Amino acid sequence: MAIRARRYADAKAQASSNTELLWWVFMRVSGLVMVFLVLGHIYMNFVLIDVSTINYTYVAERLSNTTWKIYDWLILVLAMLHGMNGLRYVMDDWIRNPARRFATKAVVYSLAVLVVIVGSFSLFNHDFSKDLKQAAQTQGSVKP
Amino acid sequence: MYRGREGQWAFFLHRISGIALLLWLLLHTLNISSAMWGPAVSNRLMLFFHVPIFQVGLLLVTAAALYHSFNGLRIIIMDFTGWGIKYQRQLWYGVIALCVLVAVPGLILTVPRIIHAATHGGAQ
Amino acid sequence: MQVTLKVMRHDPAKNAKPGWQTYSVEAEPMDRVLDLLHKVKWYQDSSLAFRRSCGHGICGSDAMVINGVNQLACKALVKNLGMLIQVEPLHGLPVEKDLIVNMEGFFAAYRSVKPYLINEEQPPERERLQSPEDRAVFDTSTKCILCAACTTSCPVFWVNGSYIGPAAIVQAHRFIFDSRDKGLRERMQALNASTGLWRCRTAYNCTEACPRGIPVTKAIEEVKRAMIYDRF
Amino acid sequence: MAHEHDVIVVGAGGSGLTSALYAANQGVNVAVVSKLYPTRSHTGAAQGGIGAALGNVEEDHWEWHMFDTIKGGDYLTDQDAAELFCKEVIDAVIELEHMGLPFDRLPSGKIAQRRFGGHTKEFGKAAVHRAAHAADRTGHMILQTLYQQCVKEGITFYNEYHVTDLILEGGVAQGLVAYELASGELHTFKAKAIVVASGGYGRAWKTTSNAYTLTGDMQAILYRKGIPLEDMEFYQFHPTGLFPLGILLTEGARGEGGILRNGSGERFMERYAPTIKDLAPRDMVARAMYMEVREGKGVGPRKDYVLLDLTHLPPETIHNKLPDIAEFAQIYLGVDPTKQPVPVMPTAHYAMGGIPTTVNGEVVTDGNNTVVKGLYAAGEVACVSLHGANRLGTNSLGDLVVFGRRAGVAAAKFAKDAEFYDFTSEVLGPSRERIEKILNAQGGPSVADMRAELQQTMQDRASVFRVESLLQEQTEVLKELFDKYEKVVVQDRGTKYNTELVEAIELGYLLEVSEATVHSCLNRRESRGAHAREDYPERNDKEWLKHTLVYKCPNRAVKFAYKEVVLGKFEPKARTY
Ligand SMILES: Cc1cc2nc3c(=O)[nH]c(=O)nc-3n(C[C@H](O)[C@H](O)[C@H](O)COP(=O)(O)OP(=O)(O)OC[C@H]3O[C@@H](n4cnc5c(N)ncnc54)[C@H](O)[C@@H]3O)c2cc1C
Ligand code: HEM
Ligand code: SF4
Ligand code: F3S
Ligand code: FES
Repeated sequence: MAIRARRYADAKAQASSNTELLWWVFMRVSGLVMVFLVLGHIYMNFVLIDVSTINYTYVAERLSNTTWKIYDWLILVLAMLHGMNGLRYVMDDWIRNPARRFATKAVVYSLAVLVVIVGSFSLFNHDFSKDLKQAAQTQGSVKP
Repeated sequence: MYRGREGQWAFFLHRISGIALLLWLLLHTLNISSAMWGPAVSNRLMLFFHVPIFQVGLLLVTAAALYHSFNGLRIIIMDFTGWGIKYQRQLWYGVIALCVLVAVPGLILTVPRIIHAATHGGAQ
Repeated sequence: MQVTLKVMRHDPAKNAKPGWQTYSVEAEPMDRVLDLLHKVKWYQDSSLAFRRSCGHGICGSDAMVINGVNQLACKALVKNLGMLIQVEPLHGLPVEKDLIVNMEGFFAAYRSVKPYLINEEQPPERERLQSPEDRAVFDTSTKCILCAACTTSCPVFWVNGSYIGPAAIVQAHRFIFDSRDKGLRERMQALNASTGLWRCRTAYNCTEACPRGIPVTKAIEEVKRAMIYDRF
Repeated sequence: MAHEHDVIVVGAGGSGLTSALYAANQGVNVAVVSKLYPTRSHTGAAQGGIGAALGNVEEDHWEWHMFDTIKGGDYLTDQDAAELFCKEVIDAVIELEHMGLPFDRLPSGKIAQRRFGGHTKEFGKAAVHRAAHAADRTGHMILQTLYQQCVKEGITFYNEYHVTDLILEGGVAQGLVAYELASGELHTFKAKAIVVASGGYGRAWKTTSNAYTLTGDMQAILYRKGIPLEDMEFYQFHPTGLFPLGILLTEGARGEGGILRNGSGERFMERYAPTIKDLAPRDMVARAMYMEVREGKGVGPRKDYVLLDLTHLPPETIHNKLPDIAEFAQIYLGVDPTKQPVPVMPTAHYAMGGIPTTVNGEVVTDGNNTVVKGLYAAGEVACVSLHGANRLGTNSLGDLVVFGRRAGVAAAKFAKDAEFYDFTSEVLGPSRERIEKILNAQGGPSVADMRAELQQTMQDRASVFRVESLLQEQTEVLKELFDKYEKVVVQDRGTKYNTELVEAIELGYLLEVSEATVHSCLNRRESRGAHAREDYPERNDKEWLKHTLVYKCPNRAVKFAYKEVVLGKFEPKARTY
């Protein structure tokens, strides 16, 4: 076949946006912030206490505290955005069939939105202090 | 198989650890959020996740988190400094060393706990 | 001495599946892999197909995977490779026959970055002036011979053939950092696309593979920075 | 498949790309047909520089350059071509800079220049800084820059199409036939004008700086069609080929101060060219090296090479100005030129001769400059004759852009007033027959064996020094090889990338150009420039100040005609340096 060396005439529509650049920067910024959040999270829940002792009470208590609410929500959102964009890279790379890629992305992104919603609800729309009281009444004390 | 060097393996590990973290993040969020449905549901789920195999998995995910964070920092350094690129190999070995450095005390701390939990049928 | 040369062969006309074929070749330590391929082609099995032209690493025809890494066959010496030498076609590009791969996609990516000086101003009567320091900034990227060793060593490119690839980015670097060029914004179109330079995961295989010693990853990172600083 | 373009350029080296670019600028439809991807062309191997009297480092004038070119060419240079060249190459270099070529720079920001063999000031007084360069990859940068401009202009490329025939009816070029490597298909190309720019034929010799693909294709194709080849006896052997591979180490190495030494460490060029010593023209240096070796003053166990000494240069000079050749020595010989001298011997390098053309690139068929309509040639394949009996270093790259441009512009202008000729796919016949004959042959000699024999015998009998008896023998060898070639066989009978078939076809071309060369060598009974006859050691202006035209005749015979040398400003004088 003859090759026509043309001016990059069909510069695709996508080309003129900075989306990719911004995501790239976001990956660094969010990563930087998360280093502290995630390592802190690990430290608190893995080193300070024995993970296998974590149970409802521990969680509920933690989730009643506004500071932790914000801390955890930040991790959730940043990690979700960061991880999902990372996964988008991976899916672009690994799933070469456009139809299949589209379908996978649709499922994955829906799942991600769902998880963020559930997570956010549990953090902000649920009054754990009430639960805790209830639990204390019905079960007596909640063993650590 | 292509005989890539440090950079290639750094990338493969970064990607795999990233995916692992994401997977764990999904499970973890759902797990923790289950508290919304009260202690019964929540504790059952958490107990389920406390079986030893998940505990070992959790160790791996933690290792992944360590590697991904440290290597993430390496990537950021390379992206914004000239020396980061020049010493990328050394930096990677630094990342591995840091991971080991943090992981060893971590393991010393957590492995006995896991064994204890496994042999005593859970923490409760 | 006698070396064993294993070549990944693929004859599209005969059998669909590529497979290894082994030859025993008389060789000197200072022989190039290209010499071995020629010995096979000329005296053992003349159907073996590969590209070559200059024979001394300047035309970029004969990049291939030699003992697991991308090299030019005319620059890879037997003494550095041992008694068993394995040769495969470049990864990530469609194999046409034996060691010959289809280069069209590679050159299309090259063209997409507008690899030519962009400066609409009327040039002066004599040469444009450029200080030796300004000239030095992009010196290494002018060495590129478009051999594709870098692009086809990139793990991202193997799985995602629409990635523009390091070679094209090196070409962009060659112009973006030329003090005479004014085309950064125009080149951004291709570089900024979802198949563009942000796909690079700093795997460094490209840098290791470049037979011209171009610090490819460094060039890529410099282009990334140039684009970010242009935007922020 | 059939294609049509106003102007078709054969070859995508420096000359072909320049022609294409300037033809396209004239507003005609241009295509380039090349058996290699453009950036694989051998122009990319040129190292040292492009000579132009820019005067950036020191005073310089185009007249001085012209004098050097003519004297370097041992007065066989056509002086009209030389004058025009030395003036236009200045603009050409500036234009390359405007296209973006990254020349090395002086602290003032101007293009840097270095000294080069045979380039002098004030008509031979001392070496002059004339070669504009981009490290030691000037050709690479020229090739890349020109290709970049072609990409910008959107010129059509047919890559990996091997031209097998040129359609020439009644003294008019009408089109081409080409074999597509990827598919094994033959294609016809109709053109109003054709520019031939397919490069040299160094592969006729065993030790050569030339690419495996430089096999004299278009010289041979036109020669077979009855078009003469001019000055084929003048083939340049470059003094500093890496021994024993033949890979070139640029003359720029000596331009930067490198010195040739024999077995006893003596700087022997002082004896042969007292004024400019190691920077004497190539023919003289190559002969001097051979003489040293012959007299037993060589180096090595067999005393069969000499040394290029760069060890006294500052290592930074070597690393900054000669990085590639330092690498060649390191890789291919394991020699670090900053510490050890490098083994070198002459290597087959450049064809001064080729398809005869006017200064506008029009191909001519006789001594009266009768033009073939619509056919142009430029670059190493052509003979304008700018280089005369010996080309000066850096004048070839200049030749590519100056005469490439002239040919391109002339072809485009011609095409504007011309019509396409009508021909059918019948023209494929001869090419198809040739290919099928090779593919169907049984039990004959192999391509590799025949080529090895050709290269060895050419090396032994028709290289730096020539003598009647050996040349005569070589004509017989060639006759035998032609006979054998009739039966040459290939193992690969496939259609996709049948590189063995291509090698077989190329071998046929090599035989033709070797024939033209050897007969021309035999015919010229004098020594001039690169043509050194041991039996006729003197230059003989009375009888031989003329260009040779060699024609192919039936039954493996040749005939000769001659063309006047265009004289002018500079009278032929004895050539000493
Ligand atoms: C190692 C080396 C170093 C040199 N250094 C210098 C230097 O420093 N200064 C200087 O002035 N000169 C130098 N020269 C000489 C100069 O580089 C060459 O003479 C010049 O590059 C030739 O250019 P070209 O365009 O004529 O042909 P090339 O660049 O050889 O291109 C030939 C083109 O023709 C095509 N072609 C050939 N046959 C066919 C066919 N049958 N069908 C289709 N296409 C075909 C090829 O694909 C190729 O694209 C050097 C030469 C060599 C070998
Ligand atoms: C803890 C701090 C973290 C840092 C410093 C960090 C850093 C980075 C960086 C810099 C990248 C971009 C890689 C590149 O462009 O080459 C990246 C990619 C990625 N990250 Fe993180 N990250 C962190 C946490 C996480 C978490 C918590 C997740 C999971 C939810 C995650 C998932 C991913 C994924 C999937 C990728 C894509 C990998 C790829 O494309 O190869 N990261 N990370
Ligand atoms: S950057 Fe290096 S490896 Fe890549 S194409 Fe250019 S020369 Fe080849
Ligand atoms: S190997 Fe690929 S990921 Fe980037 S650093 Fe090189 S292009
Ligand atoms: S043959 Fe030219 S690069 Fe190897």
